[in-house]
Amino acid sequence: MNGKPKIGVYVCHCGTNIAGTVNVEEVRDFAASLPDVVVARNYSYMCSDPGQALITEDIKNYGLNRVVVASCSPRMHEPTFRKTLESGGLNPFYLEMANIREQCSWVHEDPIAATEKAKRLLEAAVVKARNLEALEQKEVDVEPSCLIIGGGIAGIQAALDIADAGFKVYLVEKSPTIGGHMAQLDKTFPTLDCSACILTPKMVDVANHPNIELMTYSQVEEITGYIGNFNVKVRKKARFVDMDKCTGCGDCAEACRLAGRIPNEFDEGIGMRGAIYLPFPQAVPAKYTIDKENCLFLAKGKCGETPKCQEVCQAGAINFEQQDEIVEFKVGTIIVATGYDVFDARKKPEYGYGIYDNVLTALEFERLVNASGPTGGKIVMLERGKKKKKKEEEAEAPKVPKSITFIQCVGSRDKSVGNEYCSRVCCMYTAKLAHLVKDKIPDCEVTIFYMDVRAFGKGFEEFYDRVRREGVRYIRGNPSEIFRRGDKLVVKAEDTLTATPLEHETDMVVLSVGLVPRSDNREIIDILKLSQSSDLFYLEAHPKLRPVDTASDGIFLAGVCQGPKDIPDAVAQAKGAASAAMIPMAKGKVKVEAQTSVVNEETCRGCGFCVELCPFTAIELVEVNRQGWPVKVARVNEALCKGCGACVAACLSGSIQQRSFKDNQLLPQIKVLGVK
Amino acid sequence: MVDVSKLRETAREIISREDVRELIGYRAGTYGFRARPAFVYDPGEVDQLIFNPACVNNLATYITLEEKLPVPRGQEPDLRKVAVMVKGCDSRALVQQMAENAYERDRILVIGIPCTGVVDMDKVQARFPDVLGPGEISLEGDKFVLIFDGRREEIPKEELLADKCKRCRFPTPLVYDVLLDEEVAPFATDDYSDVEALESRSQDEKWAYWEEKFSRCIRCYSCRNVCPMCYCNDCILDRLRPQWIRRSVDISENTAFHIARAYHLAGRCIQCGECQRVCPVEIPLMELNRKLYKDVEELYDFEPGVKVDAPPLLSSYRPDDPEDFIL
Amino acid sequence: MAAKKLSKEKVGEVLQELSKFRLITPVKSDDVVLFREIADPKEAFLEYGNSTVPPKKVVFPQTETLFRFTIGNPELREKNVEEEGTTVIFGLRPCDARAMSIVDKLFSWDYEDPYYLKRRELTTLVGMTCVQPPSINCFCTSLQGSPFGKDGLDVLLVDMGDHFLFQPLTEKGARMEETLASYLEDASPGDVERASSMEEEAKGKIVRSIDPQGIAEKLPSLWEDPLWKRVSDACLGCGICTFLCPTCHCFDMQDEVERGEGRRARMWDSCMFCEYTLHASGHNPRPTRKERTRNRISHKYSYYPKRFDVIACVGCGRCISLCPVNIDILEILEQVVEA
Amino acid sequence: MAEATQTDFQPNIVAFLCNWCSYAGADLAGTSRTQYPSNVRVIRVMCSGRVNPMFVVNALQEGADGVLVSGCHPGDCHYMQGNYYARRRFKLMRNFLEYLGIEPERVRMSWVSASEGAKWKEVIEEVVEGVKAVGPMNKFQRRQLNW
Amino acid sequence: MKNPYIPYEAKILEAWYETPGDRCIKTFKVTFADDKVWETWSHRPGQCAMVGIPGVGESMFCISSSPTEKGYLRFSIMKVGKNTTAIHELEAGDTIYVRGPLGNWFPMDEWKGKNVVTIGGGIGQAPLRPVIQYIRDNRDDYGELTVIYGARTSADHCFKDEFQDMMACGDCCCHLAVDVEEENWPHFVGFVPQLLMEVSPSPENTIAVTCGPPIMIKFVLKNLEKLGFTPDQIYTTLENRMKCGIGKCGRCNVGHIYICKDGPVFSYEQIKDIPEAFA
Ligand SMILES: Cc1cc2nc3c(=O)[nH]c(=O)nc-3n(C[C@H](O)[C@H](O)[C@H](O)COP(=O)(O)OP(=O)(O)OC[C@H]3O[C@@H](n4cnc5c(N)ncnc54)[C@H](O)[C@@H]3O)c2cc1C
Ligand SMILES: Cc1cc2nc3c(=O)[nH]c(=O)nc-3n(C[C@H](O)[C@H](O)[C@H](O)COP(=O)(O)OP(=O)(O)OC[C@H]3O[C@@H](n4cnc5c(N)ncnc54)[C@H](O)[C@@H]3O)c2cc1C
Ligand code: SF4
Ligand code: SF4
Ligand code: SF4
Ligand code: SF4
Ligand code: SF4
Ligand code: SF4
Repeated sequence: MNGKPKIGVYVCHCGTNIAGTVNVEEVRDFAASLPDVVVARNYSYMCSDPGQALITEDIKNYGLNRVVVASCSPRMHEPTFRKTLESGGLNPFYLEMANIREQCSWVHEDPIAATEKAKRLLEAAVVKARNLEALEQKEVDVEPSCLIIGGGIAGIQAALDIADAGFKVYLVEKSPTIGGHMAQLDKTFPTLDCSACILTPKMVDVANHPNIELMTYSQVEEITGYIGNFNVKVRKKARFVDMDKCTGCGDCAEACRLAGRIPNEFDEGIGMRGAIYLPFPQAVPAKYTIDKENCLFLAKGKCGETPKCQEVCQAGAINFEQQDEIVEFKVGTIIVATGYDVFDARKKPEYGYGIYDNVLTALEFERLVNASGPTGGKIVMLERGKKKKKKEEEAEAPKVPKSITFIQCVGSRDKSVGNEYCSRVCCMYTAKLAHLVKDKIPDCEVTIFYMDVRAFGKGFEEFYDRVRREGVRYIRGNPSEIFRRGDKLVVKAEDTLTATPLEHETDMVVLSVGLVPRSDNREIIDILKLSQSSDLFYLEAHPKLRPVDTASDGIFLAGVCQGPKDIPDAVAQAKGAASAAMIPMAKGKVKVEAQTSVVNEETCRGCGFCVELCPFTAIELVEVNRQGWPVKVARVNEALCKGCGACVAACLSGSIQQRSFKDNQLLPQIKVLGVK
Repeated sequence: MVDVSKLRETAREIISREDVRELIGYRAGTYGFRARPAFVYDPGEVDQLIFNPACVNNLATYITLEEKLPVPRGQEPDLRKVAVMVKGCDSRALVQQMAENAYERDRILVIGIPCTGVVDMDKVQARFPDVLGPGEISLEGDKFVLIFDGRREEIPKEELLADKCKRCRFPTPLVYDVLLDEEVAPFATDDYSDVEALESRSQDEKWAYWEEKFSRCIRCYSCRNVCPMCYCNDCILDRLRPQWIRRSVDISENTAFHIARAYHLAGRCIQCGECQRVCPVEIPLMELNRKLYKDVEELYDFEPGVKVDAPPLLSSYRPDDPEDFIL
Repeated sequence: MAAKKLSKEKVGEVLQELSKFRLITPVKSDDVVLFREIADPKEAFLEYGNSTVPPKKVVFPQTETLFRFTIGNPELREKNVEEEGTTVIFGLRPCDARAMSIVDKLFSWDYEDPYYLKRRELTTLVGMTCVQPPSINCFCTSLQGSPFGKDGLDVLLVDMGDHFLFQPLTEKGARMEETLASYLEDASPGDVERASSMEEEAKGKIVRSIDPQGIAEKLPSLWEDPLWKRVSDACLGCGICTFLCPTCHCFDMQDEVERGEGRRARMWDSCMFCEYTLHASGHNPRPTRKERTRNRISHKYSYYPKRFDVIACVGCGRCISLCPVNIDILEILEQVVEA
Repeated sequence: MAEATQTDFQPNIVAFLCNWCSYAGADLAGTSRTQYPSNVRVIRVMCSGRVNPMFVVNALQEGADGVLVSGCHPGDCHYMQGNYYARRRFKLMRNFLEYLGIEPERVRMSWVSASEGAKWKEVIEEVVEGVKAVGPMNKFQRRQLNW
Repeated sequence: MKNPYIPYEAKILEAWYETPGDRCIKTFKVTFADDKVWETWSHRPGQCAMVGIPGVGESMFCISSSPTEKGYLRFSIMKVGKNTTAIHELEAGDTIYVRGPLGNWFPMDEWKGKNVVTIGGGIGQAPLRPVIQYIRDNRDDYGELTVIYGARTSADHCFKDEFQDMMACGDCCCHLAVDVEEENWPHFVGFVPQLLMEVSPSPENTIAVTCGPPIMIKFVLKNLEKLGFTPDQIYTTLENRMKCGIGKCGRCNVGHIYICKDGPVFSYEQIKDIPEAFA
């Protein structure tokens, strides 16, 4: 701006909130005495319409080019007064505020001290205002497409919503199929819908949706860019099966020399598969995948004379030459829906998981009760070690447990394993599983050890009641140990309601394991520079007001990756994330932070200290021509910069400056405030 | 000891190369026992080159000190390599400069000199103030041998050895293209006893100590100019808008200047000792640098100038960095 | 004015007497000798070679206020040098005194510099001869100077071993003699003679030299000579050689404001600094150390004598001894002569 | 230093607060009407990472008796890492100033979150007490005397 | 004698922008706060003054008004750095400080009876303006006056109105140029040295005065020589960083010449052999 700073100062009374303690007239007179202040006023409520009108009038009448408002916290009304400036025809960044309410009149009783402090704060605002600069709120175009990472229910729902709204979706799933954990469940609490019945149609929709490009068995490798313009690199891992040719008939899987010999991840290792497999019958896409770690041909180079699968595949879909494929595309927004892992029960050795065959995790039990699971939904006692069961020997019928005991809160609300939080689903899924047991083996004795039952959701309490009425026994107590006595398992605990120690004999123990962040979380953190909350789930931008946003614009969270939740919550959040992601896409443009950093390329020495440190990778070193010499200098990508200013303090030569917080704007403040 | 004929031969080969623009080494000084930087542009000039314990200057400075004249339109800048002779300590400056992207490795050609220690020229001068020279210094075993005016004097090594050498842990260059001699094993360690002694004094004593030193500073900025890490093309000390440090010379500005300079070298100073050596009013600048060096090492396990790909100290962090001082 | 005798034992008392003025003597700060105002005669350190920082800083302080002002008030308040009071510099070396007489010409040429000249007027210089050259790099004798030189001094104290020969040289010197009359004795005639033979002896101890004849005329013709790059390659562009030179007098002017009270001050500057000639446009007429070194030498040995008839160098040798990279003005001058 | 001056002495403390945590925390102290000493004057920055350690030196030179930098707790930085950088910078600066004879009580840093209005009060009280204990800063303030 | 470091307090009577942009030029018309100063004040075309603001600093500018313009001084100042930015913030009614007049001047008396050609570029017109004005105000004392001026674009032209006036009034010959083609520009397109050749003034009894960016000066000097001007017929002004303006602070020297004292006005004859003058 050319010409002289003309500052208008507005001291707000805030009723008596400020004026009750601070002598506002004195502050106003003081303001009027400061250099470059052309008008200083006080008023009962600056933020009111008439208050704002004072400012816009003065801008017109006095030709103000800077405005200082001494009132409440800028966190409160900075946006308000920015708009005021704008409506007065002034760049909104010519505003500076002095916080004389929250940080002055409300915290100091002594009117003299408070008035003195108000003056200093005001003076500091005025000297900063002198050097403020007009900033341009820039806009960037938004690519109308969205990347969704993770194809669990959250990812699926978000994908469908966005695709339905007409935007392109790239859904990247790490495993061979979408569906995530929900696909592993049998029924879902509290309504007892069959999980597959409600999920599989959605999975099919995803596969068939013209706007969705599904990439399973794929991983995001690199993402650069910024909201509206992310460049994504995805690795499609080789499946060694030609997706176009495979008809999903399954002949190969039956023929595989390893059929039934590899624990199926999807079945949590309870069921078995071959080296070529489909995780479960309803998998989407219904295409087989060769697991190259186990496949004899791929791992050892030899599988009989010729690989069996290749021999039997009539479609000729098997292709051992297949390579990973890298695809690149551009998206405007990103939704992360990578879900969770269940707590590793081995971390609580006292419960004997991994030692006793019939100590199961709830997820394993979900597979056991699941009609499409390895036992066809029959709840039977497990013999885990004996994997090489021959088909003929199946005659011997597996035993059915007569009593099943659930232990809740395994790995949740437990400081000793570092998880202080509640996993939110275990109480309910335990009740659900207890119900299923009762449903399938009515005379089975079902006992649940619990700390408290948290049945807070819609229909939860009713469901919990129903299960109790079905004869499920709830014992309040946290078991200390599980050991074997004969062919029984003994749960040692104390009934804390009656304060009696007890040893409870049972056939089978199901551990209601909690939800924990995925063990491979870091991959995505590194790629997207996401932050984690203290529970190590991905951190939302604000716990209440921006629960689906991340600190990075254009990147959103959905599902359990952000924190434990059940399916309805995951879906709700997915829909929220979808709509949040669609806003910039629908607008086609997005405003980027204006108070970004900017490099003086004349003085930058190209040391890259700022580059190294920027949490948002907003700075890069570029080569420029300085008087004929090629030199490296830093350059800020304004769309990426969030305006933290950390780079500014790192730059020795002061070559990078943050707009609105430049050294020449802060140093005068220090000067004023340093004075006694 | 470096064989001078080999040194010159190597230099001749290097400066004869098409892709080498200049070679920076040492030559005899104009009086006393001094040596000084030599700039060689063609093979005919190599015979002036020497190396001996009087070769104190850290020549790495000159790589970043170069003032680039505007290249006339239509002409190409001369981007040929610069060859530079470095001792162990000096080589760390190259490493640190490269860690800070000051230039690419292939822009320099490094002639490494495994170093057995250099003299503190002030101590030599104090003993032999009247020698016009040329005098020669060499190291024989644990004695410096000084030859001048037809005389020969032997002085025990530690009496003339530069302080920095008494603590040097990297006598052999960490980066080089040619090494002029056998590697030298580290012959010293650093216990920071000097820093600790000062640390343990009372606040007022410390301040009195530094006030006396800082009050002498004439703000010639030689300490900055000689520093191989101080290569900002627009140093904040010279900047007017904003003016971080005023040009006026008084205890306030002098102190602020000394804090700024030393702090700017936190995690960057490689302990070559040049700043203290050049200071005409003998301000113990290394005591400032060494305090920071020590803290950086103790708190962050960080040592500048040893790894080219090390992230800058103050542009990195560990979640568990010490925070005992935080309320 | 007749010479007197000042016995060395009496120096303490003399300093005591002089401390009614602003008394400045060499002092030792750690191992560095510099000139400071002293309160106690014991602080004086007279057994020194030469000071690191020349006494020019007394008459031409490194930072000095020109005038003061209050922000918002148009009045400018001129600094009154008179307030500093009568000053005595006791024990400076002849070369440094001579340097002041050289710099006087600059500050009184055309416009008179009121600050410098006033301070000069208020200052009495009591010099001390160099029996031993303070440094191997002294070459005052090449430039019309002498270890016993009188130029610029008001009083010369000739070091006779156990006593000084007190030689008042100017009116101020005579006044000094009056002030100190009670400590002075009559000098023996032999002393005066002995002094002149001592001078010859002292001159003989100076080992470095240059013949300045013709250099002033030759320098401009060597403008494009490759020698400038050669001699300046190693230069760091620091200000040591100029800040510590007793004849260097360049200054910068900057305004400073503290709590609404401001001053315009001047502070030493150096032609060896790259910003020295930098234009606001970014253009720099002396873009590299080559041009700056050429200017430093030319200024001292050609431009200054052209205008003021005297070389702006007294041969104190500081720039040689203190240059961190051994850039040696004598060597440069030799190359100029040879070129 | 005379005892009397120490008790009368009202130190002047310049504080740099990050917008998202500490400034919000200080606001919360206000909303909850928490009373605390008025000696602290706040400069708002977006992140504690913005605070140049030289600001401390500047503030002390200008006349501040103490400086406080406050940011989000580790892991809570709105910009993820800014407070970690600040922590390193100020640790070094504080140690360094102490080495020069500047009492460490004058250079403080705190983590105050948006919900810690009460902690903000405690921090202020502690900082003010600490600075009172070491007395007015008189080591390298810009002195007009020299002019 | 007055302390040469203490400036006079002055008031800005009027201030307006000559050109737009980052490096805009603003003209200030100032008068001394104390009328008595006018009694002792006299300056001549080409002389300069230090203009400044206490608390910021001062810088050298040529007085761009002719002594024939009474009651005020004019300065045309380009915004390039610390002082000039601060000065640009000032407006009519504000206080500013002026120290001068400093330096030497164009020998207007010697030039009496001669033709004068001024060749200026950009802000370089500032020292030429008093020459032109002086001649126009003493029109009968001089021969033909030819004004050649150019800048990058027409918007970058200083003193636009005055050129229009000159073109209309006919007491001189005014030639304007812009570097690159632009719409509705009726005058020359190209660089000033080219325009000079286009105009091709005769060296006969003529003085050429040139001022502008170094590169322009270089070519103008060449072209003037081509046109037959001898070095003593050519005048220019030199500019270097300076602080005191009175030959003490040292930095403005080119060779043994102090620009602030011996200049800024030089005949080409005086400086053609001083290599540093054109550095
Ligand atoms: C035993 C048990 C029973 C439960 N029962 C119920 C119930 O009855 N009712 C109910 O409402 N909730 C229940 N839940 C909770 C329910 O499982 C979750 O709420 C739901 O599955 C969350 O879905 P999601 O999409 O967030 O995560 P997930 O289902 O975990 O899906 C995440 C998907 O992302 C993929 N992925 C992960 N990382 C990457 C990557 N880097 N790149 C690409 N893809 C990646 C994974 O492969 C996976 O497909 C139960 C949970 C458990 C443990
Ligand atoms: C004889 C003479 C006449 C001039 N006439 C005019 C004129 O009429 N109009 C105009 O716009 N400019 C003129 N200039 C140039 C003007 O002096 C500089 O542009 C101005 O000093 C820049 O000051 P700054 O503080 O804005 O720049 P900064 O870069 O912040 O300068 C810092 C300091 O450097 C000095 N400085 C920097 N560049 C120059 C320079 N080119 N010349 C002199 N000192 C400099 C000043 O002392 C200034 O205080 C003239 C210069 C000289 C020597
Ligand atoms: S830290 Fe500063 S100097 Fe270094 S690259 Fe970044 S902007 Fe440039
Ligand atoms: S202000 Fe923060 S986000 Fe912006 S470039 Fe600097 S470090 Fe990165
Ligand atoms: S070299 Fe010494 S005197 Fe010069 S600026 Fe550095 S510390 Fe000060
Ligand atoms: S002191 Fe700092 S800004 Fe100056 S050159 Fe050194 S590192 Fe750069
Ligand atoms: S002292 Fe030496 S290095 Fe420093 S500027 Fe002078 S000549 Fe150059
Ligand atoms: S130029 Fe060197 S020798 Fe001459 S007076 Fe200056 S410092 Fe002394």
